[in-house]
Parts: sequence; C-alpha cells; structure tokens
Amino acid sequence: MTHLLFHLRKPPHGSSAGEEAVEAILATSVFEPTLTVLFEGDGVLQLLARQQAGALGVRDVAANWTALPVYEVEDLRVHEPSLRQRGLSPADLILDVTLIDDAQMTALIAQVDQILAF
Amino acid sequence: MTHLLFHLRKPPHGSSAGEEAVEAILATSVFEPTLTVLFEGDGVLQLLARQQAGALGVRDVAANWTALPVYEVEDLRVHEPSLRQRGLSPADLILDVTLIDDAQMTALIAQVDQILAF
Amino acid sequence: MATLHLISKSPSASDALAACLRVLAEDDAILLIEDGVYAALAGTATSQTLAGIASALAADIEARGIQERLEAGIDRVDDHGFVDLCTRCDRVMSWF
Amino acid sequence: MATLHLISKSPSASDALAACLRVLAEDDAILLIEDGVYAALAGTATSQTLAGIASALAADIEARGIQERLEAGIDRVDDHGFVDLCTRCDRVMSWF
Amino acid sequence: MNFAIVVRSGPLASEGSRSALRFARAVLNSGHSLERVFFHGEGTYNASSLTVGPQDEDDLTAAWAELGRQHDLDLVICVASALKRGVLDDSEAERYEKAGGGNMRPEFVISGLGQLADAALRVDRLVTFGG
Amino acid sequence: MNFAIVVRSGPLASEGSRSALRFARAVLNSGHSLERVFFHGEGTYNASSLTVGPQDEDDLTAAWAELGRQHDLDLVICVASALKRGVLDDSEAERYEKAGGGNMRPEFVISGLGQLADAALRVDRLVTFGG
Repeated sequence: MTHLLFHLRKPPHGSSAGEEAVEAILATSVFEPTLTVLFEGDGVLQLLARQQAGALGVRDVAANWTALPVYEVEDLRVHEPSLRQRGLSPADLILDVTLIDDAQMTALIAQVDQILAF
Repeated sequence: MTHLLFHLRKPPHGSSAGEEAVEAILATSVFEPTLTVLFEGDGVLQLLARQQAGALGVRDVAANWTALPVYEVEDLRVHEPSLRQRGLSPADLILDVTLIDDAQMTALIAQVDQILAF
Repeated sequence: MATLHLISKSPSASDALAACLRVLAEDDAILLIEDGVYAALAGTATSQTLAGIASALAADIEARGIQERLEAGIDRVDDHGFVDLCTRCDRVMSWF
Repeated sequence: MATLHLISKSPSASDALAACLRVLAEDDAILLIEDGVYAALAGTATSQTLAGIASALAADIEARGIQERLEAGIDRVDDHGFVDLCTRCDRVMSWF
Repeated sequence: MNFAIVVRSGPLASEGSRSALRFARAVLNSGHSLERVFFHGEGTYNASSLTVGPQDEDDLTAAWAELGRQHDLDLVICVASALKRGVLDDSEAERYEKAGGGNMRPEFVISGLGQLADAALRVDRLVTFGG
Repeated sequence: MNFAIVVRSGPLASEGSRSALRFARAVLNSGHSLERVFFHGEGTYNASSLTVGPQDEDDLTAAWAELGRQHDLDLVICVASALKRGVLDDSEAERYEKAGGGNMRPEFVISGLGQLADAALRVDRLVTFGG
C-alpha cells in the first residue's frame, strides 16, 4: 500500500500552510493510504495547546488538527529536537503524538513513497 | 529636508522585492528628498556582478540597480559584515558603494526620517 | 532619536532578529509581531537576549498559545500600545 | 532507498538546509535550487559541509552571478539533470 | 500624528495584511490620522473583488474595503504591481482588452509609486507590514 | 516515469512557480509523463487570466497556459484555495454572484483536493515547488 508522508515545517497563523495541510490530509485519508504526518521545525508549533485564534479573528488552527484522529489519521510524529529547541515538551501539545529523534526521522523518510511538503 | 532610507534585505530573483525597491526609489527620487539606499543581509546579493538573468528568462535585476546613479541616486551603502559573511568583497559588486559597519549602520538609522523596508 | 524595530518572522524563517540586534541603539525598542513572537519563547537561544529590550504583541501571543511560555522581561503590548510605541519613537523600521 | 532533498531558500531565510542535514541518509542527495544556491557560496559557514553531498541548479547559479564563486565539490546540474536525479532517487523531499 | 501604512503581502500568504488592518484600526481609534494605505507588490492582491471568504474567517479584502468606507481612507494599489498580478480596475481592464471588466473593489484606487513617495515624505510615521 | 508537480507559490511572490515551469518542460522533454500539475494555496494565483506582463519578462500565467495547451496538461487549481484568493471560473463566479464572470484561464480546471491525493497515490514522483 502506498505510504504518504505529510511534512509540516511552518508555524500556524503566519501563513495558510497549516490549514492547507489539514485539508489535504483529510481529503487524502478518504483513499485510505498509509498516511503519516510529521511535524518538524516550526511545524511543531501547529500543535501547541491554548491557541486563542479569536484574538486574530481567524479559524482555530490547532482545533483543526484535532479532527485528524476523528478521521482515523492517527500516525502523528513530532520531531523531538525541534520541540526541545523551542523550549517545549509533549505536555504542551494538543494531541497525542509519537516523538521521534533524528535517526528515526531519517528512517521514516526512507520508508515512504511520496512526501507532501507544507 | 526629509531623509528617506530604503532598506534592502532580500536577495534578487527569489522574490520581486528588488524590482519593487528599484521602482520605488526612482519614483521617490523625482521629489528630490535626501535618499539613502542600504543593502544588508541577503540584500547585498542584489548588487553581485555577472548575474545572467537570461538563464531564468527574467529581467536583469542587477542592471536595474545601475540606473540609480543615472537618476542621481548615489548614496548607496553596503553593510560590510553581510558581504563578508557571504564570502564576498566590494570587488564583486556592480556599483560603487560605501561600506559601513554595524556602528555606522546604527548611526545611519538614527539619522533618517522614514524607512522603507523591502 | 529612538527607533522602533518590528520583527515579524520566526527566528527559524529569517535572520531578521539577529541582524536587528547587531545594530540596535541603546534607546531603541523592539516589538515582536506575527511569527516574530516565537522569539519570546522562554528557554530558547534568542529569548534571554530580548529580556528588557523587546515587547511582543498580545493578539499574536494569544493566537499562538504562548501566553504562559513567555520569557520573563518581555512585555505584552496591545494594538493601542503598538500605536503608542510608534508615536514615542522617532521612526519605525520593519525587518523581514 | 535514497531521497533527493530540494532546498530552495537562502540560509538566511530558512533553517531548511540545517534541518535537512540533520536527517540526511548516507545515500541521499541534496539539490540547491532558487535562493538555496546561495548556500554554495565558497568560504561560507554552510558551503564546506555541502562539498561532495550537494549539487546546485545551473540556471539559478547563473542568474545570481555566483558561477565563479561556488565551493569546490558542489556540482552544477542543468534542468534535465534535475529530472534525472529525481528518477535515480526513490522520492523527492522539498524543504522550505 | 499622521500615519501611512505600506502593505507588502497578500491576504493569505503571510499575516502582514491582517496585522496592518488591526494596526490601521488602532491608529484610527487612537485619534490619529491615517493618510494613506499603500498596497505594494503582493499587497495588491488585497484589492480583489472576487474573493469568496469562508464564513468562519473574515475576508481581509472585504475588511479593508469596509474600513476604507467607514473612514473614507485613501487605499492605493500600485499599478505596476497590480497589472502583473491581474488586479485591474475597469479602465485598466478595458485598456488591456480583458472582457468582463476589472476585479478591483471600488473602495481602492490604482495609482503609481509617486503615491508611496508622497506619503513617505508627508507623514510623521510610515509603517510597513508583510515583507 | 510518471511525474506530478505541486505548485505552492504565486507567479511573483517566490521563484517556485518559475522553477516548476522549467521542471515541467524538462520532464516532458526527457520523455517522461507529467500526469498533473496541482496548484495549491498561493499557487492558485498562477491561473489568473487578468495578468498583464511586462514585455521583457515572461508572464508565468501565460507560460503555464501555453505549456498546458501544447501538451494537453492537466492543470488543476484547488477550489478551496482559489475561492479565498479570488480566482474563479465562470461557473463559480456565477454561483457567488460576481458580475463579469470568472478570471481563470481556460487551460486550467478548478477542482478539489482529491485531485492532489489521487496524483500522490498514482505517480512515481511527486515534486513540490514554492513553499
């Protein structure tokens, strides 16, 4: 079965990349591929809890991500060094994720068929 | 007399910032203000000689900058640490410029009335 | 003759903040806006340098969920405070 | 199972290259395109790390006037070479 | 105090346009004068009349137009930037033989970079968003 | 080999669209198949029919349309992204009551994200430009 990797490395709000990624992931999940979502670099900031989007009059991006498990998109991986570099820990995130280190990220990349970059 | 500073910190080609800056500078020079153009960070790459824009089918951005002295825009300053950080020297540039260091850039900023950022 | 410096990019997406800090004058102010507020995350490389120098825009902090993770010494400023900062300084310099 | 990594941003405008280098596999390739080619400027912090690992897109190098300032060991690749690299690797990963 | 704002990003690419809009409101609410908002480069996309906003987000093009109407603002889009991006008023659309007319909201005007220079030279504070 | 291209930047904001166009030509010239070009987010601006290019630069919107015609390419713009940015075909323009019709070049089609998923699952190589 085709294994797709969605790679997020943009923070929320600063651009529409996060929303576009969520929409693309949900649309792709309908085809039932093997699907992994990887949050790396500033992308880990997408999952920060307590984002109060009302402050900017925009949609709650973090809440968008919580739709993923509902659609059975459950293989969510967070690059732990990116999290640590930003002074954050898994307890700060809105979803249950799998933490991966550099070597595990290298192995993940080598294992997928296509990568969608956001 | 009003002193305007145009601050360039984007490289050529990757975005339209350089062209927009040149156009804005020439349009502003008509009003004959005191006018300084500052190239800093990746902005110093705007002035690199031997840019062969034909390779991308785009306008020659470096050549655009050579119009500045023709319109008597002659106060061009390049942040020397930015140049050095990129392995470059003044001999690599297409125009005669004044090199400035950090302290001189600080003094320049404090002296102008408005700053236009590109 | 103070300058207000606006930083709107994350430290991962621009060298703007680092470049600004090189040329900051003693009486200058820095305001972190948009993705620039991530530079204020406590315990990061940049944030300690900013304590006492920079403030950060409240709406952008809250939207990003970092209101309780700010480095001590980085003040929050609302939109009217932003305008006030502009009037108290002599010019505004935007860094991208 | 090699991956072709595309880097399209200047090192000053993104941590993409640094992040990519952290997770590069032994048989992977890096292609610098667009503003990413500035990472190949000889004598800079990044360029020596890239020698023997990365190549750079010819049109982007020439457009930027850095054809004679490339670090030794960073090959030039034309547009067809880019396509060939894609076919020789198993997947393409774009970093912004 | 007199302000001018320069907007250099589109309504969705970066947050610059949204920040500029909030700043414009704060300037006006603080009793200052907002002499001009100049939309340059990607910023010209903010004038599009064809945007269809999702209901749970405000559409920034509509929000700028609304603010412009309320305060009779001078919202100027740069003609050189706008033509390349396909944002045209009706007369430009006619000149370039685009059937169906322009796609610029009527609260904006299309003009040259002289309007940016003029603002920079006249106002007390020029603030740029979205590079 | 089968390729698909994703374009995530507009014609002027970053160089992504220009790189993607050159890559598309090279794929076709190398005898490979280009199954689809999917324009997502800011990339949807590439489909505008209202752009007026300066004579000394190629207009990327026109260049994509030309390449699409020559090779009968499947140039798809994402409907969700396009609506927010004001890039509409005639039927969307009618649905949202925009007088004067749409502003999408006829060589493009407007469709959903299923087209991106379908491409990602079918092709040998998916390459993304312009983030």
